[in-house]
Amino acid sequence: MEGAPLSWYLILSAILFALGVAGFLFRRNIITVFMCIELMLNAVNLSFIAFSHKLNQVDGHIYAFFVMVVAAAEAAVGLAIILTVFKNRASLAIDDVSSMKY
Amino acid sequence: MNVVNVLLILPAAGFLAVLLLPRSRPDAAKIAALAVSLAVFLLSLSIAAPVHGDGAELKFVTDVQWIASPDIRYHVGVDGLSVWLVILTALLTPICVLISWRYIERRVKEFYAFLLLLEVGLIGVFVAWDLFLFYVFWELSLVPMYFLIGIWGHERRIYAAVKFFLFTMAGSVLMLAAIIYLYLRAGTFDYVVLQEQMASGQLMLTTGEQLLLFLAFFLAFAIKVPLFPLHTWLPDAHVEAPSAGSVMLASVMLKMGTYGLLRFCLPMFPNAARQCAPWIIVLAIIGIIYGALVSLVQPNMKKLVAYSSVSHLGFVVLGIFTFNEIALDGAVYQMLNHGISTGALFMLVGFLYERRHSLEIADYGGVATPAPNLAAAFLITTLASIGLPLLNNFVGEFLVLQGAALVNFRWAVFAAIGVILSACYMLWMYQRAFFGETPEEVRSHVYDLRAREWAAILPLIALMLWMGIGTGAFLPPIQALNRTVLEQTKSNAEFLVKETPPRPPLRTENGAGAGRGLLNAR
Amino acid sequence: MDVPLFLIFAAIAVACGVNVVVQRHPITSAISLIGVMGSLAALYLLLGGEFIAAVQVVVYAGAIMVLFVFVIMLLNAGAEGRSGRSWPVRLLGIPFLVLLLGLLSFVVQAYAPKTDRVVFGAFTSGGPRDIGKLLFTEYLLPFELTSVLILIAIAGAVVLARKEID
Amino acid sequence: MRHLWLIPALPFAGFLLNGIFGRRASKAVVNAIAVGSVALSFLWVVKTLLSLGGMETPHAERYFTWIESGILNVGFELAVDRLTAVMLLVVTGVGLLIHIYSTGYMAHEGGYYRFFAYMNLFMFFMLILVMANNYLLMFVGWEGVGLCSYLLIGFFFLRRSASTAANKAFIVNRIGDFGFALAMFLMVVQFGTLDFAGIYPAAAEMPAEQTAGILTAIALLLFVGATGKSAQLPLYVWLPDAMEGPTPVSALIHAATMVTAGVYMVARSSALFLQAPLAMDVVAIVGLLTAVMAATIGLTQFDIKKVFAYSTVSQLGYMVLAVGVGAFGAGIFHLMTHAFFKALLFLGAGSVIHALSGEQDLRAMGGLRKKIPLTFATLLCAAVAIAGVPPFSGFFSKDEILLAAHHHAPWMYWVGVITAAMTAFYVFRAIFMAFFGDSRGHHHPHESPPSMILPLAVLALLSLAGGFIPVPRFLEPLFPAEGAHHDFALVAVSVGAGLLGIGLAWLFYVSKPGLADSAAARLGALYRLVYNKYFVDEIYDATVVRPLIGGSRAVLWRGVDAGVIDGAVNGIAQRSRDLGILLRMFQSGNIRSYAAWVLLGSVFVLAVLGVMGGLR
Repeated sequence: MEGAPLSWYLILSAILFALGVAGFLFRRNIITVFMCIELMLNAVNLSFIAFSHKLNQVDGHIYAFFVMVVAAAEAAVGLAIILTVFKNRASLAIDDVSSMKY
Repeated sequence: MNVVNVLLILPAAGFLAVLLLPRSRPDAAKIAALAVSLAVFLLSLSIAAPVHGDGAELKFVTDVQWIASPDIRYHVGVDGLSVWLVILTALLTPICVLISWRYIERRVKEFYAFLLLLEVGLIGVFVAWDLFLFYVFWELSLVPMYFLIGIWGHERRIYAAVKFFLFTMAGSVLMLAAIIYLYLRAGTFDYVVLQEQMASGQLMLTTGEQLLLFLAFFLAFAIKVPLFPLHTWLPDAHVEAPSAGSVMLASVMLKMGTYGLLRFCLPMFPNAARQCAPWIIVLAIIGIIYGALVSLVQPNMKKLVAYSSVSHLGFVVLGIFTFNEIALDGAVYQMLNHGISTGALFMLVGFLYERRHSLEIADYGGVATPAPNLAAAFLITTLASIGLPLLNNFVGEFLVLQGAALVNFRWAVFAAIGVILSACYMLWMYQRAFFGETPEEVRSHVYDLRAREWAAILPLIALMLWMGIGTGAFLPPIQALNRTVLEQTKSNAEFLVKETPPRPPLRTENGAGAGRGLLNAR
Repeated sequence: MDVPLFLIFAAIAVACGVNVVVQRHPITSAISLIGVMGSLAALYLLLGGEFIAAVQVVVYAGAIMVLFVFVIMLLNAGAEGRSGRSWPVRLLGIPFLVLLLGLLSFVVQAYAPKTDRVVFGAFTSGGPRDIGKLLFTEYLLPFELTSVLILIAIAGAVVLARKEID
Repeated sequence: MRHLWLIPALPFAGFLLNGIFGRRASKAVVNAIAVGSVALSFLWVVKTLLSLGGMETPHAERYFTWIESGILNVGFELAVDRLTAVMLLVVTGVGLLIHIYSTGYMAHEGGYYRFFAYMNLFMFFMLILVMANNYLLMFVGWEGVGLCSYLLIGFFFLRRSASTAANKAFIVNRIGDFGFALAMFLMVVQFGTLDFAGIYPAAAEMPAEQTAGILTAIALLLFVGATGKSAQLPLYVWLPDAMEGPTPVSALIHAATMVTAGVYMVARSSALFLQAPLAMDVVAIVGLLTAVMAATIGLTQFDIKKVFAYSTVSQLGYMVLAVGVGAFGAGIFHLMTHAFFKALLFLGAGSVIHALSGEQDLRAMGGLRKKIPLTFATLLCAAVAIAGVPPFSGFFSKDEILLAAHHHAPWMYWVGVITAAMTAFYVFRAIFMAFFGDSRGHHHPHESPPSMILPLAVLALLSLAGGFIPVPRFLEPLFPAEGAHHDFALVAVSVGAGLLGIGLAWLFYVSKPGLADSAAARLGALYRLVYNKYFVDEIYDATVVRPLIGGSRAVLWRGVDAGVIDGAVNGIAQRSRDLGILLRMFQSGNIRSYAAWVLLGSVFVLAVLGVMGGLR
């Protein structure tokens, strides 16, 4: 029985995470940025599941499940915030939202 | 139930109750605060008599666990040092309620709530026997005072409040570090246990440790006292604070510093204390003269009184660090005296401010004509403040100077210069504010003392006289405690400073016995 | 059979992931993200996570991403313009990203034993029964807390979005 | 128990009654309380002294412990011996007369009740001072009389000059009290007690090689206190200014009683001073210098009260000289006679001022002899007494002092004689300018009411006959006479000097009125120097007061306080702020910048933990 090495899964997770970070850093549209966060969460989930497999424990799945719940909540609130921001500023550019400093 | 606990719970409950009162009924807040604080005062009187018997023994003790890990205890009790300070706090709070009756017009309910919270913190500081508990109360007292200055102060109140807070915090953080270090070494925050450990040699601090810990504690207390050159927060805080804030600040909060020096610094780190004493005394004497000289040129009454506090508190620090019984007694007595006379001075300045809405001396003049009673009360307080015999401050200053003279005569000489100068600045201010022709603005605004103001000032004036003449009512518990403290400064470390006992009196057989012969020298 | 399946879905995931990042139009990004999630669901299956794979498709790809698409449509978001990036991003972005990836790979290679292989079917307790049992016993409190969290999120979303678009 | 406490307590009760209820009471009630309390006190003094008999040993009563701490135990303890007896009679007797006088003099002034309350309070403290049986209690009286002096000098507080003079008096006295206090501290260091009964025997038994240092220091410090209270060089400056107070105050406090407290204190401490010859010499020289200098200033003043004020300073100098040369009995004797004639001079001057509705300038008087003859007659009695004309009181006491001075050092005698001549001159100059010649003012003088004349008459009698009271002999058990024998030649010289002074005054101000001005013009600079009181006030102002205030303001307050300390604190704050501004650049509000920093951080953590081996 030959399977892919665990490290491949982890490296895939790392690649997806890095892609998410890249999107977060370089994209300007606030919705896209938000989606990149989801991408990062997914990348992390993959690691959880992979480790769960390796350790033969189901807890990793539970964590992934919780991550999804949090992601869902975050999406609901985050998108509502995006709506508000868009209403107030008529813009989706993330650089325009910088007044919450200091 | 233990009265001391009630003294803490009652104002705390009053604080909550006043906060819950409707905002639309400010009078209810005033009356509630007055009732609570008066009740606390009356209750506080009941601790005097038992402690009077033996001031060295800790009375009214409650010792229960508060937090299991780390082992922090709710350990409270009073002895000869704390008893008068607790009563002083309890006395001044209702008086502060009275003098704020008309002075405070905005956010009335919150003001009185903070005043009661301040009382909790201050009483707590004086009764706490667990170092951590002490620290909690120490910081607790800081918060309401910060708001009293920051919300109800004058123009530059934010600056003053922040300055006050930062100065005090800077010191107390070091103290916290020292307390935690002590806990790590001794495994307890309980001060009684700590002292036992030190006395029995179970806890031995190296010289370096002792010095560092002493300095950490000392800095916190010295800022609070305030000792020159850490005093610059005081004039600003006083000038900007509302009248009641100034009174509590000067009368009680500054005593937290001197109390801490005497309660913690001396018994726990006698070695380091004796090592540092000459330097501290130099600072104290500089403070005495410096505070007086700067008072001399202040155009603002509150600033003048504030700098005079620097001068007066210098005497207390001088007395504490001479390690002489007489000076220690004087120092503690002077703490109380300063609380009463300077508190009264700030109150009277507040009365003037209520009338004329100015703190500048130049805006006054001839006040004695429209307000003779106010002038008389101010004069008595002024005289008490400059140390006239038969009034309270004289006893304290005399004992401090006498004790200092027994150890080192030069200290007494320099410190006594402050007594001369105190007459200069106080009387000069009095002359400019109260004597002379009355300008029209003063005549039309200034009226004599009202009944409420009489009620506030009379107890203090009575105390000035009582403490000046009947010292036997106040000194014995203080003496008993000071003897213990002096013993403790000898118990846990070998001497670095050679002890300087007073020379034995050169009495002879035929000359002994008071009052037998007057002039039988010839 | 495992390795080719992994490689196929990994390739799809990476390709879609790249597409999420490089596409200028948010709707394209969203579609690509769904692609990533789908392929991840397949990988979860490979790893024995049947329940999670299902949830991934139903909740993530099905619900959350639909929400995204709704919002994109609602706001009529168009392609984004060229952005002036802030100096830390310009300075740190690419090199550190590469560095991060390199480091992660290095750490994984260094610490994950080469002999560990993912064999389909080796892990069987990823089904709803096992997860449910764990969720309602050991993780009961966190699980209930998530319900509170979601309730709060719903309330928050309602409050935040209520005044909008009128 | 003889209830000695009643003696001070009675005036104190008067003070309380008048102070609290006086404002609503009528003048008659205030008078009754004020005068009555002092009269009762006087009677109690007489009764006590009579019942005590010879007073070979002091009679002491201890009421309660005032301060007890460590080795210190200070009781509230009063005592009477012969010295105290003399002082008690003078204080209550003269005090009573002046109280009676004041009811007339102050009748038209505002704050009537306040005045009498203060006067009673003064009596209380003065009696405490003379009856105290330890130094601390004496210090209570000492400071207390200073307080009352302050209150009474500043009685007309609407006048700025009055309140300034009051402040000056209190503060200058405070400097003296500083010395007194330090002396007390040293006494406790040395003897462990402040009781007279504990200190004096111990001091007397101290071996000579020990006394030189410590006892000299104590004695000199005590004397610093005396220079403040008794207006000696260099602290005399407050007394002339103190004439801003109402005239009865000048008479009671600044002539008869309070200012002599220093002399009393030195006499009381004779056991200490006799062990410190160096201190004694200092005392004598200071007294002599004060006597001469004040007399010269008195020659030139035109304000009638200022003349008498400098005369007081000068006479106090005599008393200090007396105690300095060891003639304590003579000093106390002169203290008593001086209380009579100087109180009379002031009260008489008050009567003149009262008659002229407040005029004090001698140049605006003249020719009053006919208009207020009673006042003139009594003033003349005082003048002959102070001029040392035999057989009036001043002659005896001054003679005792000069003889003792001669015994001590002949040059002191001669300086004293010159001073005596000047004394006679300036007193008679004032008399002649006020009562002889033509009227130079536009006032319509009227004789004073009986309540003022009666005390004048009694005091005149005492001034004339007081010399026959054998005070030195009465005090001999305390202060054995130093073998000064009466030398007729010396007496004759001093009497001659007095007569010469009177004669010169007659020449300058009655027979040849222009002579004084031309003499003053001829002396020019010297005259101006003396007329302006040697510019001592100005010198003090320039060398002490101004540097102190200016230095405090510019250097200490603005410089050290605001500049250095707050500057250091604010400097720290500013540095923190600068750092904050620097760090704030990270806080751009741009979320992607934050993400970049997070990225940086995570790379760092990974590098540390993963690569450098942190995971192991």
